Amino acid sequence: MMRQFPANPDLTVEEFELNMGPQHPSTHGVLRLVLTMDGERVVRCKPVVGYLHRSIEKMAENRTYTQVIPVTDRLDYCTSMTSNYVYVMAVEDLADITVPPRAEYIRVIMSELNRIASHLLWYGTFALEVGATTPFIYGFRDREKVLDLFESTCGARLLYNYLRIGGVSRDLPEDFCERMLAFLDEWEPLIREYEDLLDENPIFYNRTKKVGFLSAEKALAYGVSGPNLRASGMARDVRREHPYAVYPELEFDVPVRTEGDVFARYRIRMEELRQSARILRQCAEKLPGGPYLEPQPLRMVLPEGETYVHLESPRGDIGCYLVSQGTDKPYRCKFRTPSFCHIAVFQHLVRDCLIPDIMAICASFDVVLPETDR
Amino acid sequence: MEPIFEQFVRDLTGGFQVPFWAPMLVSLGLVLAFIALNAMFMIWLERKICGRIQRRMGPMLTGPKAWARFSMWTGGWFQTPCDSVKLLLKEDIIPAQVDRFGFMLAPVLVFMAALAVYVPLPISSTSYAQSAPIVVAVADLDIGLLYVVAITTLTILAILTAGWASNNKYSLLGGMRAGVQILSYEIPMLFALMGPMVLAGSLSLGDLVLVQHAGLFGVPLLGWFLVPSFLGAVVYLICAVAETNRPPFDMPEAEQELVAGFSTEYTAMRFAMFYLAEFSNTFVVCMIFTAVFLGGWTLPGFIPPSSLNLGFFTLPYFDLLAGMAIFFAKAYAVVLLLMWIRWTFPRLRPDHLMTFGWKFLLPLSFVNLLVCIVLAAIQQIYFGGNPG
Amino acid sequence: MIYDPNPVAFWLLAAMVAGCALAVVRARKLFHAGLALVGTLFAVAGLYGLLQAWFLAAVQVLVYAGAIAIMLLFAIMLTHNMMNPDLKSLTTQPWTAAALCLMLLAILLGGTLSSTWQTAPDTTLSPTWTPKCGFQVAEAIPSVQALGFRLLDPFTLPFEMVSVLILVSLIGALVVARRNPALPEAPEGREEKAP
Amino acid sequence: MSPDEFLPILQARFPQVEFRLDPLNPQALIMSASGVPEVFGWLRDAPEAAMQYLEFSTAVDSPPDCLCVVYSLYSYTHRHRLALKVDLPRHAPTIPTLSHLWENADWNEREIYDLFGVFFSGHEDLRRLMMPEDWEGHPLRKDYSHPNLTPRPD
Repeated sequence: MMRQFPANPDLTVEEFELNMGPQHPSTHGVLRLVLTMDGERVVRCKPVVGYLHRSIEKMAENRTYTQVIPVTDRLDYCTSMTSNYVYVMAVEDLADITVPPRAEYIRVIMSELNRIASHLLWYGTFALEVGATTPFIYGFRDREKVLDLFESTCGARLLYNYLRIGGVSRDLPEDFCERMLAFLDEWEPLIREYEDLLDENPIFYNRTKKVGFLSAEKALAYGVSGPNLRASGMARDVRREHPYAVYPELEFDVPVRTEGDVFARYRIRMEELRQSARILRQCAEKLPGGPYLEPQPLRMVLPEGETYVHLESPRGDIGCYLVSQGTDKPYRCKFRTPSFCHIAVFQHLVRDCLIPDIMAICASFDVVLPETDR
Repeated sequence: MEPIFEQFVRDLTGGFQVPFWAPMLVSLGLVLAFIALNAMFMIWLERKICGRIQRRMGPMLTGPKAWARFSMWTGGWFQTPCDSVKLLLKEDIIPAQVDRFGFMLAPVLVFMAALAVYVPLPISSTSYAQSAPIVVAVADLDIGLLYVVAITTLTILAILTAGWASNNKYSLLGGMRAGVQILSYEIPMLFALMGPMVLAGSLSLGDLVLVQHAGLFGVPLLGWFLVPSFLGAVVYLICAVAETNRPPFDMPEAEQELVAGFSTEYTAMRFAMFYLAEFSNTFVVCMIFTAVFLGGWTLPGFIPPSSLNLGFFTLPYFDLLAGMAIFFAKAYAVVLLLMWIRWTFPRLRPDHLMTFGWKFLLPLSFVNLLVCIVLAAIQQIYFGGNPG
Repeated sequence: MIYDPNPVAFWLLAAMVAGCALAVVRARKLFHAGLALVGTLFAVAGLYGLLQAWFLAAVQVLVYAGAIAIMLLFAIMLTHNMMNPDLKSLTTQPWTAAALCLMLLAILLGGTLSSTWQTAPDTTLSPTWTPKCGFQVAEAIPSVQALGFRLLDPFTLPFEMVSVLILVSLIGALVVARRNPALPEAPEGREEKAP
Repeated sequence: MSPDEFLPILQARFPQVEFRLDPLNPQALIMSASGVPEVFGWLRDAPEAAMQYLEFSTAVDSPPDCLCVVYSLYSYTHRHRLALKVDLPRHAPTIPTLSHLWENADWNEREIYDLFGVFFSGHEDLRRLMMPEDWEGHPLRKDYSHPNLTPRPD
């Protein structure tokens, strides 16, 4: 395709198409970006998704309500806990089940720990995308410690299948809170270390500041949520707006920045790490005794009806739209996933950027492809 | 090389006159062996240093188990030899749609450049049976520095060819980036090296070292051009990292952006040649830095005897060996610095790289040149003669 | 001392010069022709080196085989249809070209054969230079020093005039290449303005 | 505002469109297809509704003759949610697109088209999103069958 320079009509440049992905080191899985390039400058970008489509929604229609839980693990392998959570919350909402307070606290502990694990993974890969190798190892090293906590709780390190309808599958191990607090004491000062690796570096500033600017209006129109929306100046957090579980009893701040660029998205997540630690400390203090599960029949039958619940996952606003027709299987189970919206934003954001900017922008949105494709 | 070699053979055989091609062949063999072994060691070292920076061990498993038990620094010694064997044994793939001539030429060219650049590098000197010290180099060229800079341009050519011939958009982008990057950084680099050239009044690397040993204003350590030409040293080091495509200037092969840049389509031995050349060039850069800014094989106020009497045995060529030890110690110190930079910095963006090179480094190198000219003039007027 | 270049090396380099030059003309792909040109220039640098004209050799590599050849390759990469092997050679007047080439050859041969060649190096122009290290340098013509003294002693004025000329042409090129401010600028909004 | 508060306002404003409460979903209103996209435009822009955010849109297939498209709207200003359901004939489901109102609708509608076969008139780029381009059929329909698809044993 030929394009003319407005300043010099005699000069034309030839654009070419560059297929970035589905196999590319930094598209985070199997995202494909069809880029129309003018040299190193992006003229147009079309994201292509669907390479990881496993028809989770179709699978859910053929399983009993309990059997769907392990499938939701596979929605987002970085934060299985919150994917579990949103599904069981939907079922509990339809069946009108009250969860014991201890289970509520355990769920919050798990989702906050998972937020830490997910943000640490994000921190590592994001730094890798802007070319810094060392933060990657730092992020993964500390994520391991969170995974150790998960392993001692539910036996799994990645796909937990821990939450149950009416509670959680098993109680916390006896010394869990001590170990978690020990981890937090050791780890919280390290957040400063993560920031030191990137923050003071002029190369990093140049790579991230004023790159990938997303205005609040565009963010809303594209359905962006979570840290990415908060980086664009909207103080929106489901934990605050529609508090679920025990969040109303907990004190925490919702970090907001107005720049809307890659750097803001990075800073927001760093702040969220601190807030998660704060929430976890309160939970450890307030954790009540009592049962951890309100047992439900194995093949439970839900009354006819439909519901939509959502909660704040590390990536943003994850929702579950559940339709029941009075049988033991969901009639329709739709997951509204944040990454789905975030990938669509790329086509808007990477226009007129350079190739390295694409990497920084893609990484800053923290997309997870299985969640997009479902 | 030639005089030392001839002298050495004469001593050993009692007056045998070597044919004219023998020193060339011997030096070629030595340089080739050095490149291969040194690259292996550097790759291992890089992994260990990187591991240390990232709070992990690096390779620990290959090689005798007992070594790994002894210390972190002895574990995994066999990792790079194993990797080399793996690369040698891998299938050599030439994709169907590439331009075969260019595709096959590029790794040879890049390796040729990496090999040729060793010619004027002085690693030591000896005064064995001579009154004046003989510089040990393949050939201490009169125009050593200029030669080095000239040969590096060949690398651009090779990378450009590789990128273009691979018939892959990522490769082409990588090749183009490399071409632009190396071409632009060559200019501040040359200007940064001009400071020492002016101070020494010579382009020969051997001369540069000897002048540094003599000292500036009569003060020995001041003579290390790192001091009078500090800006030049900084600019040179930055440009050198950029020229060797090492992070944070590894735009041409930026893995996260261009998959593997110009070497995307290369496999097995052809890829190994790029890899080897890259590490070899890195070391060459450090050697040049040592020779030009760090006083080469000399230490201030230290003149090793030409032979060392150990009582039971007289070690000949001691000054040569001591010089080499000093030289490589310094060069490896610079290597460590480069590794430190590599593993802690994010990558630049190509346009920032250009801005940085043209708008910051180039003026800085001019300032450095000016300072050096003033210093050289002072030396000439008040301390008699050219510093050299 | 009269330097005697090694004949084997000379013939090898000469063959490379001729072969690569032939390849420049005969290569089907433009890119290959460009590469062959680099080969020619490089071999010529080798010939200079063989004659101990190190400075000239290095400058040949730096300027011709390096900078100019790479500019040339960049330009070739921008040409359309560069990979098409079916492209016809653009030579439409082969006989005229041959005649011109023969004339050039005759002139060169005439010049070469009729000239009296200075065989001893002229070292009188570098009176202060004393070789310090190694025999290699001592035996060779100190080409850099000689060149430097020539440029800054008898030929200072022409040297400075040439540099002024190059500077002027550089500025001229910038002026010519600058965008006309009367025309609208290309849209360059890298970032969106926040509403 | 809740759906039963929205109902009279919408009915007054769009008399030609049919609205009713959904007995199954307390957050939802059922409306007729003739109201798309005007109702949505009003919901987005009217200050009392201010639904800046299209949370998701999806479909529910209920054979034999109904296919329901569901839109979930959310207002950050008023913190209220409204789901709108539009019943379409299952054999030829066509509905105007909302992609000019919310960029988000673009991909959501492509997904619905892909998995349910709902045709969004006016959509600029209605291609399959999840399934391969040459896929036949719409997998999330209840009567979809594929040779590789076997019922899960109980």
